[in-house]
Amino acid sequence: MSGWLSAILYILLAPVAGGLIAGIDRKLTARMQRRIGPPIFQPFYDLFKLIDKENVIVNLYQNLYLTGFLVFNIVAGTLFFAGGDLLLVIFALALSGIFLVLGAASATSPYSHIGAERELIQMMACEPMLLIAAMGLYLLPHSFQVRDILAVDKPLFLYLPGILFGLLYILTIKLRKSPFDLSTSHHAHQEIVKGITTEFSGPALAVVELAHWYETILILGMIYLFFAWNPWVAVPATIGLYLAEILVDNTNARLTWRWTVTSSWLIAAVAGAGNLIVLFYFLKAGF
Amino acid sequence: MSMFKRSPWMVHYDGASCNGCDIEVLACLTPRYDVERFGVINTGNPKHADVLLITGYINEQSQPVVRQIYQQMPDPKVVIAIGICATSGGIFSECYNTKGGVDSTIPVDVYVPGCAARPESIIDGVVKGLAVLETKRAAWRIERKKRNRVFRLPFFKPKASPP
Amino acid sequence: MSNRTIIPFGPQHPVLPEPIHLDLVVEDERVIEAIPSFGFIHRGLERLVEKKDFQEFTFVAERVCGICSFIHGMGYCQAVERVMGITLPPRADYLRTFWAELSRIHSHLLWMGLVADAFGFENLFMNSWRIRENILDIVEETTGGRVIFGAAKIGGTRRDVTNDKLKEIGRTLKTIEAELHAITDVFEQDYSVQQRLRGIGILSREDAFDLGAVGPTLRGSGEPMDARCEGYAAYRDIEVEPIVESDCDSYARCMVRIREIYQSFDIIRQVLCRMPDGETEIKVKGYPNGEHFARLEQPRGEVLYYVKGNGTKHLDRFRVRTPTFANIPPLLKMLQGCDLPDVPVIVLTIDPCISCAER
Amino acid sequence: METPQEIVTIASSDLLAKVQEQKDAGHRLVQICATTLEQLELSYSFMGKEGITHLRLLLPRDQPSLPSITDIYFGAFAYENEMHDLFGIDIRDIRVDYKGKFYKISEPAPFNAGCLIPTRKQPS
Repeated sequence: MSGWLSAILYILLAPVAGGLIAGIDRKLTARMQRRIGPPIFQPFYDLFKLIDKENVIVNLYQNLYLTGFLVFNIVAGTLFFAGGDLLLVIFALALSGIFLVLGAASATSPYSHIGAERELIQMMACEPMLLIAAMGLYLLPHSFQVRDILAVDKPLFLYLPGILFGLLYILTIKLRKSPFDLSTSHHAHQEIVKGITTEFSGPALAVVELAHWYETILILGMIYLFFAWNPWVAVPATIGLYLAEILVDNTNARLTWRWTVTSSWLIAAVAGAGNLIVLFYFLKAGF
Repeated sequence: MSMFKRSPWMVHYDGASCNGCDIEVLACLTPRYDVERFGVINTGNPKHADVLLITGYINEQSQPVVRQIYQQMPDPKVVIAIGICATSGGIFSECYNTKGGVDSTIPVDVYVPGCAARPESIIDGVVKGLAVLETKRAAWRIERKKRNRVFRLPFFKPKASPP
Repeated sequence: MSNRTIIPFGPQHPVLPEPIHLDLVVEDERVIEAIPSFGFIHRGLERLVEKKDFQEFTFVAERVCGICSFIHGMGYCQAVERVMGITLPPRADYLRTFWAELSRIHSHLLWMGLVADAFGFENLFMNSWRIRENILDIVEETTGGRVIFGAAKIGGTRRDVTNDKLKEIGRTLKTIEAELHAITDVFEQDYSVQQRLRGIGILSREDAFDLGAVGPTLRGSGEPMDARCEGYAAYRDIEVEPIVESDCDSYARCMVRIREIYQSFDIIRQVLCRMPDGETEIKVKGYPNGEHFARLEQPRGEVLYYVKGNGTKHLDRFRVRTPTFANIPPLLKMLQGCDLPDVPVIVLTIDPCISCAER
Repeated sequence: METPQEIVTIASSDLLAKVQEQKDAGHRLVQICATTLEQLELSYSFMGKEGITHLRLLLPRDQPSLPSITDIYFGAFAYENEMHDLFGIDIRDIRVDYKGKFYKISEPAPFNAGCLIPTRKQPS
């Protein structure tokens, strides 16, 4: 019962929390660049303005795909916060990504196409690590159910340090932060303009933003799982790791997609799979 | 209340200027002036922008480009001409390749004087432009209501893309 | 797998504030061919010599480009002065050198910001421009303008700076230089920056020389050529060693510019030490009659001014061969076979100033 | 030290041979410039270690024509396209020929056809 309650709370509150996080993110980034920065509520202003604007769409399917992107993001998050199957969550997340790619690819702009290609490459870079993370989380409770993982009375991050590291690495990709803001970036000073979102305008862009906020909360929830045995540790740890992401964003140049794929697979293979194998034998030995 | 005042996204195009105003437009983004305080983002993508900043005058080659950028921007939108060249051609008005200021090609809402325009005056111009944006939004909403009486989610309302 | 697309790069593009259009023929993400088109900001200001007299034209010459505006004005004046046989008072020469080096620092800082922006390092962009503002403060204090200085005139300079002010500027520059180290260290050492610059946009020494590259593009390929060695203005008293890097890639060109900033600080220090007292301008009589090619070093490279006078107040011809124009053929060479994400980086390493190139 | 400069007048028919000489001497192309007088006056500037040489040649203002030097100096294509667009000089066989699209200008050959210079009073 409490699972459904938290799922409903997620659907209602995730946009608020996600927007606030985005606002704090922008403010902190500005302060790191020695600027004053926008107000914390700036993302909401942007969102409401975008909804208010004229909706210039390039073809009819675009809206369908974008709705799919938003809906499957919410589905993934709802499943997660309802304590559902972690594998299903990851697949729903991947599906939502595919919808975004389809939306961008349905436009005619070459920037949008390249953005879509790069988004696919990024997903390809992320997926192995996400699956390894799911397997790692399975090992202790012997269940993919999020509620069972939450119930584990052990500090998971001590058992899964490699996997946590790998997850944080791909988190940078998922949050579209430097050095991996390949397909689109917060500020459009890159060679493919706004990349995947180049052709979306007005309300359509607002939907993309909203979906990103849902996604952010879901990803933060995943990190929370690693510290879930003690909420007093988990909340500060999650916030701390997010701040670390902002710091990384501000101290790195954008790298190329080759580098992204190679490095994230290497980390998935070494840190993720290595951790998995060690833990497996460790548990088999009866600790 | 609308949020246009709080979140004007801009796109910048260099018509045919000497670069002086362009780098001052960029300087507005940087820590000393920091227009992001007012929610301004330099999107670089006309489809996301509300405010079009144009520096320099218009010549044969840049005319279609400016026109296209203007058409790509979704309503409501504001055009701000930065610097004296964008206003009238300035020192280059006697050159053979001049079409005149930006208003020879697209309607301009705010003119920012100066050669080169200082970042302070550019920010001032953008703020003036926001008031115009607000009136344009009101007019545009009335027109939109007339166009579709039936209530539909704005998100599902298709509209042909400009050529 | 070949998936050829043509990507229109520009004229309105967030990476380059200026309009240049490149049709990039791309296979996956590799650039097969890059076809540039120009003329978006062609103003034809060289023909304004018909309408403005040769003294007024200094203002037009300054507006060839807003980034290296002072050196344009100075170069035009220098060419006319040579035609008319005018020798400047030494203080004017020193003041011109002072401003020229300030504009070199500000231009290089601007470039550092833009290139950081091109490879997605927003923080570096912001901080480079933050320091650039301090340089612009000095410029504004001494000339009254921020980007268009308006300080050069035929026969000297429009303004004088008091010696007290110059001393104070010397102190300010010291603090700016100290602050600058934090930023240039990032360029020199940061791993992700190196990833994006090293081995990108290779231009061999032979190619650079043959295709007529100038400035840091040429010196980054190991060719020591610096027009300041000509000894115009105060450079006749100040030794300038051309800064050369031999790696031939974007990183080398970046390093050339960074080392040039420090060299400029050094030159300014010497200028301030040796600043002679006296007049800053002399009266100009008569009209230019004759022709001269003046050669100067801009932040972007060597620039040539050609002035032909006919003894009236209007010149027959004014021509400026700007460094960006000379760097276009090498740019095409570098763009062939690069990756799409590297295109903005490579375009920026020649420090393109399109309004210079098209005039 | 200031680089010495000299102006060498040549006939327009020897252009390619003279340019080839410069290339063989290891000089680099610095610039090409045209000036409208009663005739078009072209300067090809080359720079070597010993100094700058300007090859000077004259062309008629009416239908001027020249061979391209891009086979010798590839980098000349930008200057030659520029001269074609601004001065209306028909330059044959440029390697990268923009065919008059280098600058899109509202009037053709503004530096030649519309130029005021020859009508201006010449000094006595």
